[in-house]
Amino acid sequence: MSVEPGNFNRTQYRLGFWLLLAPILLWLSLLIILPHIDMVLVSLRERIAARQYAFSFSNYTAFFTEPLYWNTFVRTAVMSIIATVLTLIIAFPVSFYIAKVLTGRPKIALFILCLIPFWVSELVRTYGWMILLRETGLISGALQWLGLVDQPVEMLYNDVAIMVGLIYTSMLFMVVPLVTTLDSLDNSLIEAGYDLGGSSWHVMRSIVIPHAMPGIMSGCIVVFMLTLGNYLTPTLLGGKNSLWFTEQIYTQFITRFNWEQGAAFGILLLILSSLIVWLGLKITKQSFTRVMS
Amino acid sequence: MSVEPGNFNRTQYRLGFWLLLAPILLWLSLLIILPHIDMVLVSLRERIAARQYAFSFSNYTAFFTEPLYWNTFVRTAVMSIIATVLTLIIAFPVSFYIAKVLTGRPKIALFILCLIPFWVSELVRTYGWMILLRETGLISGALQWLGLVDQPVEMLYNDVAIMVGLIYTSMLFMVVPLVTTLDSLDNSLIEAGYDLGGSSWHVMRSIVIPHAMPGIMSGCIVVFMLTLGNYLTPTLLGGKNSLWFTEQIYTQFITRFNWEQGAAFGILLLILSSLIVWLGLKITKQSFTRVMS
Amino acid sequence: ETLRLLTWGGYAPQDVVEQFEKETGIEVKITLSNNEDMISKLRATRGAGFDLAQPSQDRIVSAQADFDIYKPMDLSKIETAKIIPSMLAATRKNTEFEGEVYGVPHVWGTSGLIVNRKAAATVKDYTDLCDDSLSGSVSYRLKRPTLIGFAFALGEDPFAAYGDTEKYQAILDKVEAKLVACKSNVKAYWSGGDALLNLMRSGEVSAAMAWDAGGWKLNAENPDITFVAPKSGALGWIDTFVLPRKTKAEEAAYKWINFVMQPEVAARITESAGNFTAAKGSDDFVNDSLKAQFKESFPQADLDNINWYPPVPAGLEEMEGKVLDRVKAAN
Amino acid sequence: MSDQAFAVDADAGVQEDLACTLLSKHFGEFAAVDEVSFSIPRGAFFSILGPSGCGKTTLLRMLAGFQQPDSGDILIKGSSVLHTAPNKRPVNMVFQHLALFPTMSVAENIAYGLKRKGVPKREHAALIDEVLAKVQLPGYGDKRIDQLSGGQKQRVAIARCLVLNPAVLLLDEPLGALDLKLREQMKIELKRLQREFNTTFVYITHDQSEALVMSDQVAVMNKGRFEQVGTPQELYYQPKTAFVAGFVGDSNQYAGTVQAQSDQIITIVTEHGVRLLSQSRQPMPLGSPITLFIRPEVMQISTSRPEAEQDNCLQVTILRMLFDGARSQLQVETAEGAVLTVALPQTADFHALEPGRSVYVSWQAGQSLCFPVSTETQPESVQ
Amino acid sequence: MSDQAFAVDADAGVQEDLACTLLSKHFGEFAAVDEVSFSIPRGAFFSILGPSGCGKTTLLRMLAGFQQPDSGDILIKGSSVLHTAPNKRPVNMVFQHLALFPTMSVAENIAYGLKRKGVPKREHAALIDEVLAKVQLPGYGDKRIDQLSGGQKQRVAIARCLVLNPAVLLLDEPLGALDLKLREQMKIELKRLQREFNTTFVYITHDQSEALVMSDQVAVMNKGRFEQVGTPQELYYQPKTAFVAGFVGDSNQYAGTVQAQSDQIITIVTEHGVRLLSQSRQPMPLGSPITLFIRPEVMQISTSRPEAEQDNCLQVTILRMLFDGARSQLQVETAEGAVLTVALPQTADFHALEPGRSVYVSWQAGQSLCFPVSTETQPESVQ
Ligand SMILES: Nc1ncnc2c1ncn2[C@@H]1O[C@H](COP(=O)(O)OP(=O)(O)OP(=O)(O)O)[C@@H](O)[C@H]1O
Ligand SMILES: Nc1ncnc2c1ncn2[C@@H]1O[C@H](COP(=O)(O)OP(=O)(O)OP(=O)(O)O)[C@@H](O)[C@H]1O
Ligand SMILES: NCCCCNCCCN
Ligand SMILES: [Mg+2]
Ligand SMILES: [Mg+2]
Repeated sequence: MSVEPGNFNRTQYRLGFWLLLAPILLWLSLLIILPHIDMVLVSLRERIAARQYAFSFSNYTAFFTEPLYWNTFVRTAVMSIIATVLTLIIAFPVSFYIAKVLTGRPKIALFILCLIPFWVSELVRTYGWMILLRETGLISGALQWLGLVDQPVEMLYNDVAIMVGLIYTSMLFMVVPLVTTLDSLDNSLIEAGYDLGGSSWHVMRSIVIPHAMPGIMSGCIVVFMLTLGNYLTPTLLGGKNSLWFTEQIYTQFITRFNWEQGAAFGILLLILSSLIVWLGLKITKQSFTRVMS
Repeated sequence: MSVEPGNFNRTQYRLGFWLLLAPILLWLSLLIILPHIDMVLVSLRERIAARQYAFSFSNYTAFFTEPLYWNTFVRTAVMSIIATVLTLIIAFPVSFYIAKVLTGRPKIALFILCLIPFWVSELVRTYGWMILLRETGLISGALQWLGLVDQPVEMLYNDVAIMVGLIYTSMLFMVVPLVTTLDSLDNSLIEAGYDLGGSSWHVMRSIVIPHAMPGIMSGCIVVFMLTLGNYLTPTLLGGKNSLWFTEQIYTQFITRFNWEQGAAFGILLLILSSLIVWLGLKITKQSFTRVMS
Repeated sequence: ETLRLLTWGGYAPQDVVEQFEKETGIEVKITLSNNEDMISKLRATRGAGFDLAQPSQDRIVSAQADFDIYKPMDLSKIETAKIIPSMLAATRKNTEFEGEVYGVPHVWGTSGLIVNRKAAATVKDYTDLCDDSLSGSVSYRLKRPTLIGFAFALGEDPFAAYGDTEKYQAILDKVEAKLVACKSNVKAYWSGGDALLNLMRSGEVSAAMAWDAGGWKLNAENPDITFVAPKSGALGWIDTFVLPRKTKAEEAAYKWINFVMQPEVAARITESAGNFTAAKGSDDFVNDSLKAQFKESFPQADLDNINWYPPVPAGLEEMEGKVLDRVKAAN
Repeated sequence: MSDQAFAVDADAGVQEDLACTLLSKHFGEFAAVDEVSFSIPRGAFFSILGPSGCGKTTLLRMLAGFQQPDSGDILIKGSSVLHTAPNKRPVNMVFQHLALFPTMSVAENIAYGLKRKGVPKREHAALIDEVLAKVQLPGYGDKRIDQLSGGQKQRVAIARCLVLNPAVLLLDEPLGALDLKLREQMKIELKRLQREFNTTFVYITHDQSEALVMSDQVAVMNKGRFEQVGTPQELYYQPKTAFVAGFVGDSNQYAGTVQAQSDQIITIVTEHGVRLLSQSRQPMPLGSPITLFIRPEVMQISTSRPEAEQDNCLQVTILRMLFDGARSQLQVETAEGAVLTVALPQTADFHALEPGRSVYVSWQAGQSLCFPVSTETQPESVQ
Repeated sequence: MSDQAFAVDADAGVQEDLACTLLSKHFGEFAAVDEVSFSIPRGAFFSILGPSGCGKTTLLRMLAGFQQPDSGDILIKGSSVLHTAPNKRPVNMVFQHLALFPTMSVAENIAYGLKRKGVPKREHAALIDEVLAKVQLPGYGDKRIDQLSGGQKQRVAIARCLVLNPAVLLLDEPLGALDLKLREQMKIELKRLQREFNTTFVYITHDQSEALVMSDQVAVMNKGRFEQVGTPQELYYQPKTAFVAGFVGDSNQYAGTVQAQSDQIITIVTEHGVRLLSQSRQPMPLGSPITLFIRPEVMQISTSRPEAEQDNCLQVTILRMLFDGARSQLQVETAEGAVLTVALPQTADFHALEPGRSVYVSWQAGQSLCFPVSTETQPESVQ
């Protein structure tokens, strides 16, 4: 490391460090900016004959005029929002428990439990669920054995299966920022809340949640973006086409080989999802830099 | 929240909290344990005739006797290890810079730069690269225009493309734990290192890196597991030569509808990757709970 | 009421769906797929999740034997008079399992070669794709049709060896060696029909093993490119209608079958899919250029030379799978 | 008698705001609080003084309800609160780091408790203004917490509790985080507030000076037990155990053995071999090991042998001066090598004392104390 | 004269280990350190005393090399180190939170600097044992850092620096994190170590007692400038500015105006209207506003009007006693309402003083100090 001794924590950025970092930063940003410039260019042309292309917005207008695409996007966005909210609702008590109730080994154990989904490849996990959820799977069998249903039930290829998969995949991304912010909440603030007469509910609402707000928002943003951009889980568990917007993009690129349309969809996904995040921040009156820092 | 006032941070777990958490914990663990039990069961049978299966280890022996599968796994593991090491090498200076050199806005800005890959769905990002790197893409065109090459070059469908994609996707998972541990390193320890006569290199080696070890290890574990279990990036960027173990699993499940073999591969992936992580921890003398907490 | 249809691209064009929905009030939800994917999806649920599927006739019996995912067809509910009798009979024979019939024919066509005559005039048979001059500009699928096609081109008759596993394995080994050697010629193993067409259009690929319809489609855009029936014979296939075992809209499924077998509807499907259907008299409604292209690609000799897929015995696919894996992994 | 002692006397026995009986709390095998009993009369300033880790915070948290005792009872205004949740107990707590809610303004911090108590909203403003005036922060209601200085935060934290009129206010080392000069001011300020609100304060600290200056009664705590409870003067002048003698105020400590005993006076030989006289409260067997405590301020320095008869008089050599203004001390050494620290009187005569000079230090036997070694001190009985 | 002052006199002018000239450091517009000049003779214990935020740490970090001055020069043993990296400067620093490397044992911590300095490995063990013996931690080499108590850590941090034989040892409030009783011990211990190693110490603190007890020379710092540099006694008895008078030691402070001046003695009327006499170092115009400082220990309490002639004698009412053992004080109030804090002598006579009683306090004009108000004090010139 070419850290200049002693000046490492000063805002006088030193040459050596920049020389080292510049290529990394360039790489980080070029690999995201260049493809997107390229995608914008590709998305703005229309094939008029073999190997002949003209500038056109038709790929974008197709999105708005073809109800299928638009509906798929809305459906994806709504499902993602629901998944995000449900993940938050499930992750909050878990995170509170990890950050504020447990100490020592149990704390680590529960935290690792939340890491476990990462241990197994998303693909393998999803197949595991397919085995589990299918009609002849364990759950269906258990339900029959318990007498709750009298014939096998199919739990695959529907929205509930997608939702379970998405929430499961997202848990960690919600738990980590929540645990981090909750950890930084001084226990004595919570105790003071009780001490001054607040009930558990009041303490949660007026002390814990306001403090955890940056964590809640950053967790929600990350989960929302990941869910919206997920491909494997909705495709494999959902089964049917055109249920998820990324699948539309995949179809355009791979099955249709319509790169122009696919690129337009990719750009639209980026713009629309950023818009939704921005709206979410506006509504909850949070600022992006505060949330992300 | 049914938090019992005041006892929230004591190890006396209260009934209310458990009642709330139990289903979540159950859900978290059942959704990972049940499918795996099911997968083990499926993987241990062999089709002897139509609709007839017998208990057998043949799906596991196939992995070891068929060099193809074994080689694919080794290749995947080696590539993942290389990707992990490269990610660490790139992420460490970035994280050090974020945690120890920058303050205020630039710090947040650089951190967000590392978050950007999350903003765009992995699928869309990968297509962006495909547009960029293919024979008729921007880079090939630019190289021709600059006269560096005289015919289109294909930069897709090789190991370098896979590696770039994997490292890019993994950056964040390395940067976050590194920044967290480096942030917790008291600046005065670094200053003391210099003060007692250490050069930048000595300070890095004997103070910064030992302190960051848990972060380095947890970052490496997460990146390794994610890379090994990735499906989209190696498949799309690798093209005809991708050859990733998850693709084998996918093929067994979908193209071959050989669930027995696919399940065995899934279980083997889990066992072998855990083994590699365990070995890595042994070699670097780290303990898992310390790394993960 | 909805009909969940698991089918191939082009087999359920938007206008046909709209007309059906208008006439019957049944909503149609389409999932695009291919043979392996259809079977996998249905296997995962033991035949639930969809109401009507369209695998090829050769992939029905083995899947049914192994996974019990289909439901027998009630031919009495189908207006069989609308279907070309010879195809109905062939499908009937090939999809019969334990005395029940599982499939009715819908679309038929062949697999062969699509060649850019300017860049790859030499390509006459599957094995010609491995010619050194075509390095990096060839494409085919990494699926069983490729194995079968290469086997024929190598002078074997894989269909005859279906019953003899050892013989079949020997053929496969030969094919494997050829495909591994051929790998450097391959630009990409294609998986979706449109993907291949774009590779041909952009010139990145100049010869490929593919379905006839795609070749004709390209031919309309670029006369240099066309479908060629290989010397060793094109591979003939028939895609069928089958009922998934847990279909929830059986009546709607029969309605759809009868609907698409109407000659003028079938003709519209031919337009969109590029292949002819088993509907009697639909040819009259098909435009002339497609007929001309068909004639050009299939002089009578080639038509007689077509190798029609017999049903795949259970277990062969596993052998084939290993070969395909090894080809993929080879360097 | 000081006024504090007087105040206690006046109220004593009339009514108790807080009483504990045989309160214990274990963490595993370890007894953090061990059968502590005490009672605090209404309106008293009661301090618990003890070294770090002796169990002060644990005791206070049991009073507040944040920790459940293993055994014993807590009575507030005569009734047990053992099964009352912390948000229902008529006690409030000022936390060591104050625990002001950073997302709320000063007024909102104070209003928090009022809302929870169900005080009608229209009364809030008046109550908040009143309490802010009392803590001498009028008009500070709209300030953000991070705009306040350390001492101001301190006062807001107290106002936030006192506005609720608690029966007892618990304070956990509230001055610990302040810097030296401010701590001195706040000591006096806290005492003033307690008098003004006439609320019972239970104050914990490890700083003996805080406990002595502010309290009516001080309990000295050690290893989970109360060693002694008494007025500051009692603790300083009549410590009952060696621990109290050593912990409250500065002392020279010497290990020694009893050589002779006559009446209340015993003769001690220290480990260095210095022979000293001391009073003793209890009879001590000859030869038994003891610890002797002599406060620096009881020793008198003179350049010549003092004329008046002194029980103890040593000729010593000056080692060094520890100059600290009014609190300067001299370190001196006897011929035997025992080092003594002696307070330096504020008379100009002594400013010229140089290291190496020989001087005399002398004190009366009654001004030193001694305690037997290694006898486990018994816990205080219920006061 | 104390021994410290003596040590300074002996070495003064012979050689300086450290000197700064017109050293400044700005953060934006704000001058954290403002043209500070000083020089420290070899082997001296030099303290920099000032309130929080006055720029002490910034100054020390410039000496260590962690911050680059905007202007001015730093000379160590006569040569400028302005362009020497911190790892090459012959100074070492003891950090406020010690900054011991937690991943290394005590011996490894000490060996770190030796290795970097290129001392051959075989000599390490002997050097480590020697320095550990000097800081009275023999045999502690193999302990882990978290096995040490606060005071032991302190000593390891010092040993780690001193083993390198630095020209100057810098210490940034090293006792700040320790608790009260330990801090008292460590004060004496630090002074002993400095004498033993005979190394120049630059010690910064905001605790005047620490600075006074340990130092040969103290610089009082305020708002980036040195207000006064001198021996502890000079600062305590002859402060040159109002800030020094107020910051060093306790004082009663009163605002007032000059009513008359004769010779060195001026007559002051305080804001409460009390008429007092004080000495004054500088001539003060009649009517000009001044601040008067009277230390609690110079005032004498008597129950009857003192017989000896006193320049100032007030009849006052006792408000309350601030009992703190040897450091007890009385708060008294004059008829005009001015409150004074008076040290309570350690004689039994005064133990019975009760609030409300009327007593007399008296002191000589020469025992109080006064400074003109609002005249910006000039920074010390180079010493
Ligand atoms: N939750 C706990 N689990 C285990 N031991 C504990 C717990 N809380 C406190 N202790 C132990 O109980 C003892 C008393 O702790 P307590 O916090 O009451 O001390 P204290 O007197 O307040 O000390 P300090 O002055 O340092 O605040 C300590 O030894 C501490 O380690
Ligand atoms: N890096 C910096 N950027 C901006 N201002 C700074 C910086 N470092 C210090 N300051 C400011 O300079 C002033 C002096 O700071 P310094 O840390 O030297 O004070 P100090 O005397 O050590 O105080 P303390 O006793 O609290 O440690 C403070 O007002 C502080 O806010
Ligand atoms: N092996 C059978 C291939 C069946 C192909 N169906 C092709 C449909 C193309 N649109
Ligand atoms: Mg405590
Ligand atoms: Mg400082």
